[in-house]
Amino acid sequence: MYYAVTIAILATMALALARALLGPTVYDRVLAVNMFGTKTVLLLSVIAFLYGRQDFLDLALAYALINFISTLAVLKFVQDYALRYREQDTGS
Amino acid sequence: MEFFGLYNYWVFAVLLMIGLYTVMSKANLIKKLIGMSIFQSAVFLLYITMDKVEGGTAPILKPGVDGQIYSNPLPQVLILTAIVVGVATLALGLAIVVRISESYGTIEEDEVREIDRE
Amino acid sequence: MMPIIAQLPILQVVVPLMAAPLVILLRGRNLAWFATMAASLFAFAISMNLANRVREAGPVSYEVGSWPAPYGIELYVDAFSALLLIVVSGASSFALLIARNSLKHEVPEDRQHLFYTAWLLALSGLTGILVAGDAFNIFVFMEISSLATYILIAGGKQRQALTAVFKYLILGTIGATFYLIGVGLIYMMTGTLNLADMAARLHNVADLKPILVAGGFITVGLAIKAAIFPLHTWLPNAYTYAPHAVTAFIAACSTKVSLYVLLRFDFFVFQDNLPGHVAQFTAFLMPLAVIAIVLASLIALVENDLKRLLAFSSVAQIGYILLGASLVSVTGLTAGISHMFNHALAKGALFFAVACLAAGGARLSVTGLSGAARQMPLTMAAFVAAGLSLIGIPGTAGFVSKWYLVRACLELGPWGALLIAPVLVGSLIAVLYVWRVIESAYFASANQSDKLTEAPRWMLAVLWSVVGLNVYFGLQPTLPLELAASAADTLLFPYD
Amino acid sequence: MVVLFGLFLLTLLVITALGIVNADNLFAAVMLMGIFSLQMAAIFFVLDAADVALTEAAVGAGVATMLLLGALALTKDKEKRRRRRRWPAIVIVTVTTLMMIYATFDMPRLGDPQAPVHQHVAPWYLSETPKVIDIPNVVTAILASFRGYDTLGEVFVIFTAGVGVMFILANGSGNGRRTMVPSADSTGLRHHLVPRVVGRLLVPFIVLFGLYVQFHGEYGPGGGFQAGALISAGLILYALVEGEKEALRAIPLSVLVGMIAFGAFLFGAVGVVGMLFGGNFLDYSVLLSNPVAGQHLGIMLVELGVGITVTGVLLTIFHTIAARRKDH
Amino acid sequence: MQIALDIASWTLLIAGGAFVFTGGLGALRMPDFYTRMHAASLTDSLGTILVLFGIALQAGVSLAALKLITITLFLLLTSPTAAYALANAARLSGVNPEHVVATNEQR
Repeated sequence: MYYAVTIAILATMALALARALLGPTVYDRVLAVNMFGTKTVLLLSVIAFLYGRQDFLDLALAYALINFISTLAVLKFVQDYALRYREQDTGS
Repeated sequence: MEFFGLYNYWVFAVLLMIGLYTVMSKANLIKKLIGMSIFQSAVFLLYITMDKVEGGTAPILKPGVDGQIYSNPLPQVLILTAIVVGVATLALGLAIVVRISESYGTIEEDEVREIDRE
Repeated sequence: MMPIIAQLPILQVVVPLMAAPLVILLRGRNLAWFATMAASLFAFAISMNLANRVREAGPVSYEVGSWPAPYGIELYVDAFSALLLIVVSGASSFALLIARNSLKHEVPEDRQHLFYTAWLLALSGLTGILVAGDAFNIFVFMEISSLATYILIAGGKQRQALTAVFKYLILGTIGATFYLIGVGLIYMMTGTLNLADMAARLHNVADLKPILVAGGFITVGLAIKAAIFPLHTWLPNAYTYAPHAVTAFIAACSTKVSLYVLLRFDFFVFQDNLPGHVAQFTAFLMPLAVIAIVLASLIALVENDLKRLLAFSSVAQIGYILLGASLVSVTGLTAGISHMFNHALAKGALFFAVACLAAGGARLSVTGLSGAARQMPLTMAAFVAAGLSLIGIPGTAGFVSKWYLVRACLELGPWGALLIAPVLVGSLIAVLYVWRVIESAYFASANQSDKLTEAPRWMLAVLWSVVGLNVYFGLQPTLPLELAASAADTLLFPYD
Repeated sequence: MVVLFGLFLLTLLVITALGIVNADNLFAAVMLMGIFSLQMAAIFFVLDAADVALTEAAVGAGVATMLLLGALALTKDKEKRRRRRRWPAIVIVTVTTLMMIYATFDMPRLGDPQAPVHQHVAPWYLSETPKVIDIPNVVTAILASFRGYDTLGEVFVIFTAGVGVMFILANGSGNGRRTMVPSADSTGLRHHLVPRVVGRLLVPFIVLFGLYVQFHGEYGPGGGFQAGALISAGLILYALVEGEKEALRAIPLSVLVGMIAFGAFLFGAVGVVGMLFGGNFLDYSVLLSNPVAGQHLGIMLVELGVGITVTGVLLTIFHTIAARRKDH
Repeated sequence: MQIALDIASWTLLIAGGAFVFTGGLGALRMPDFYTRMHAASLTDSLGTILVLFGIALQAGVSLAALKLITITLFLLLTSPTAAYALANAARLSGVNPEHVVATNEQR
């Protein structure tokens, strides 16, 4: 059962990556990174159980923390940036 | 499995190439530093791939379990150090880029070079 | 309690290293300088002591943390490392003496304690590389010394220092990472990081591809760090725009330490194991060395900027060292290794002279120096004396190693005589570029606008004492030669 | 099966790296870099390197991203696209890669228990650690004791980076005596109510968790470096929601510099004390009458030193970059 | 009892996996930023809860379960916050639903 969930998570990671690559706005990329982060948390939890090393759930918690902080950092950056330039990112 | 046994090392080689290419061919200094980070990450992958043992688990000993195979802890220690070195280099590089940007008004290598030539 | 004497190899690193966090807390320029100076002199004393011990009793080994060798980290000091330890800690001490005055104008007062902290870190990083007997430990200390050197160079006043240091940072990191890849590949095939253990275990797997590739990566990576000819591109700008005292320090030792690692790896680890070991030297490094000697000297000949001129001369001198090593004979290695010492003396003195010229208000270019000798006779005289040592005039330190180099070439028989040609051509060009400076300073009409004053007495005293050392070691070359010969011997026959 | 997941992640990793190289927009490149690090961390976890995975996540995805963003804020975030001569780069790079791939064919396969790395030194660590150091986390044992000297070097590398960033960027406030002047837009996310409330709520828990990682490092994944990265991330969160000024009031720069120096000094001092007690440098066995207990004490102190220095350096770097004005 | 727990946890896991994947698909396929956010938040909240609870049921009453619940709580706090901040920042900086649709069509 874990395998099925893992595959779903991995597929979602690929989708999030596609969104991050496609853009088009800055916010899409931030969204994609955030989503990728939470999927990593899930992946880690599931694999910790798959490996039978439940003590490694600490890692998942740490990832969740880091993910949240970097999302906020990104937003602060974007906000400062938008205030400064009022430019629209047209993407790649 | 035999076929995939070297896949990690191929990815290592390709990542190394991508990083090196970025460093050499991009003019933007921050992009160069990003390329350098990828380049270093590739090496992390090389070392960490070595540590895996079939059927092993992370080298944090399980109390009271006999006969458990553990993966190799040594490359992990080395890479912990290397990651720190990587982020230290990145921080220093970024500080220099910020100063370059302030005194030249650009972070494109060729524009900087042109300003220097004048 | 273990005798303190047994702890010397680690103290060599730990003294400057532990001084760094203290210096960062010190306020004021003088205090930071004194602490740095004290640590550097302490390191110098330790290195002299170690050199004596090595001369008397052979290589010294030390187990950090008391863990036995392949499991813990081993420190290993032999004649080669002892000689370079003297070079590094000596260069640092003398350059610090100069720095006391010359940095006043270059680094803002409130940042000097950070600068001196970085200096100590660079010093301990370099000594750390030299005493290490463990491949990964070399990488760690290489990074300490490189990062600290970047900081020191970035202390230059002009903004070009920033671009120069960025280039150095990128290339230096690539070099170090290449080295790390090479070490990783060897580790993968042998399972050990200890150099001696590596050499012993490499024998069974030496014909496998990863080892060959590892040899390539390590050579190229360290060649970047050592500024071996086509990979020297970071060096000229870095030397030119760094603060003068820093230029003197790093020109005297930092590339040589990378060269040391390269030679140590090649001879200790690869020599007995790789089939094409000698061929690697004669077919690959020797042509590079010859090209470096001729081409870099020629560039120095047309360079107008004084520090740049000396920087290209350094690239050429690295060529001499490499040429000596690539002969793979005891005499050749003795020549190369003693040239590390002698070139450090000569180039150190020249850059000290540059610092004095700058302190006197001179413009640091060949044309800008016109007539400088009249206002700054003592400085310029020292420059000339150091220049003679760089060229290799008999009676100066530079002569000794070049003489050995020529002898080593002749040992090779008829075609070795061909190799003398670049050595002589290089020296001849050196005469020319030193002459250009002399001509401008002594014989060109003085720049009216330039009001030069003689450099402060303190700086002149330091400068002249180094020039004195150039002469002393030209007449009494026993110490460097003995160590170099012993180093060459251990390099060529490491496990006898 | 899990290894197959690893292969999939590796493929994603390559795609991400290509995306990074190709992105004109540096901000996009930085975002992709964050994803790259997360993937890397997940791969490390799959390959049994729990400690490394934790570090990579905290450092690569967290700290490195913030540093890159901070630098981007002070420079331009668009890369100019131009035609450059790419052939030399492509040739060198292709040759290197082919060389690497050529070398792989003699390498031991992934997970091969007969590989030399699993035969020589590593088994000794695994079998001796329970006897001579007696902590479950072998990685910590090697990191802090067997190869503690490398870790000392590592601490000084990060120390050097802190010194360097201060030296290069400090606007004459390098010694931390004068207070820094935060830029006008450094109020953070103060006017956003929700992040502010949640952020403030979380900071203590993050710091607590960091301390747990610090002191639990002997038993599970973690240790000084990871803890330092986590704690500084928590304090950076505080700076984000409350603004630079408030964060610097809570922990002034001079305290941070003190922390940097103290942590590095503590590590070295433990080693020197070992020497004074008659052992070699960094020999913890002599610290107490019972060698194993001495090892425990030494490892704990050393990890503490690492944690303090790393926290100090990362925060100093963050504040130094954040306090710099764009219009300098 | 054990079987009942297993079935429950499998159901949760499967459902969670399905939600995660659907959300991911939505985040890729939806036409503009706000709709994509909507889809993504589905994976972050519901998908995550289901998966983590599914695992927690397997873990039984243990430290691992406690940690899982902590992670869940934590994600429940942070994901909506991040989503809020993201949408807010996007809105403030002038990303309108229509606007993004327009740029998408231009591309």
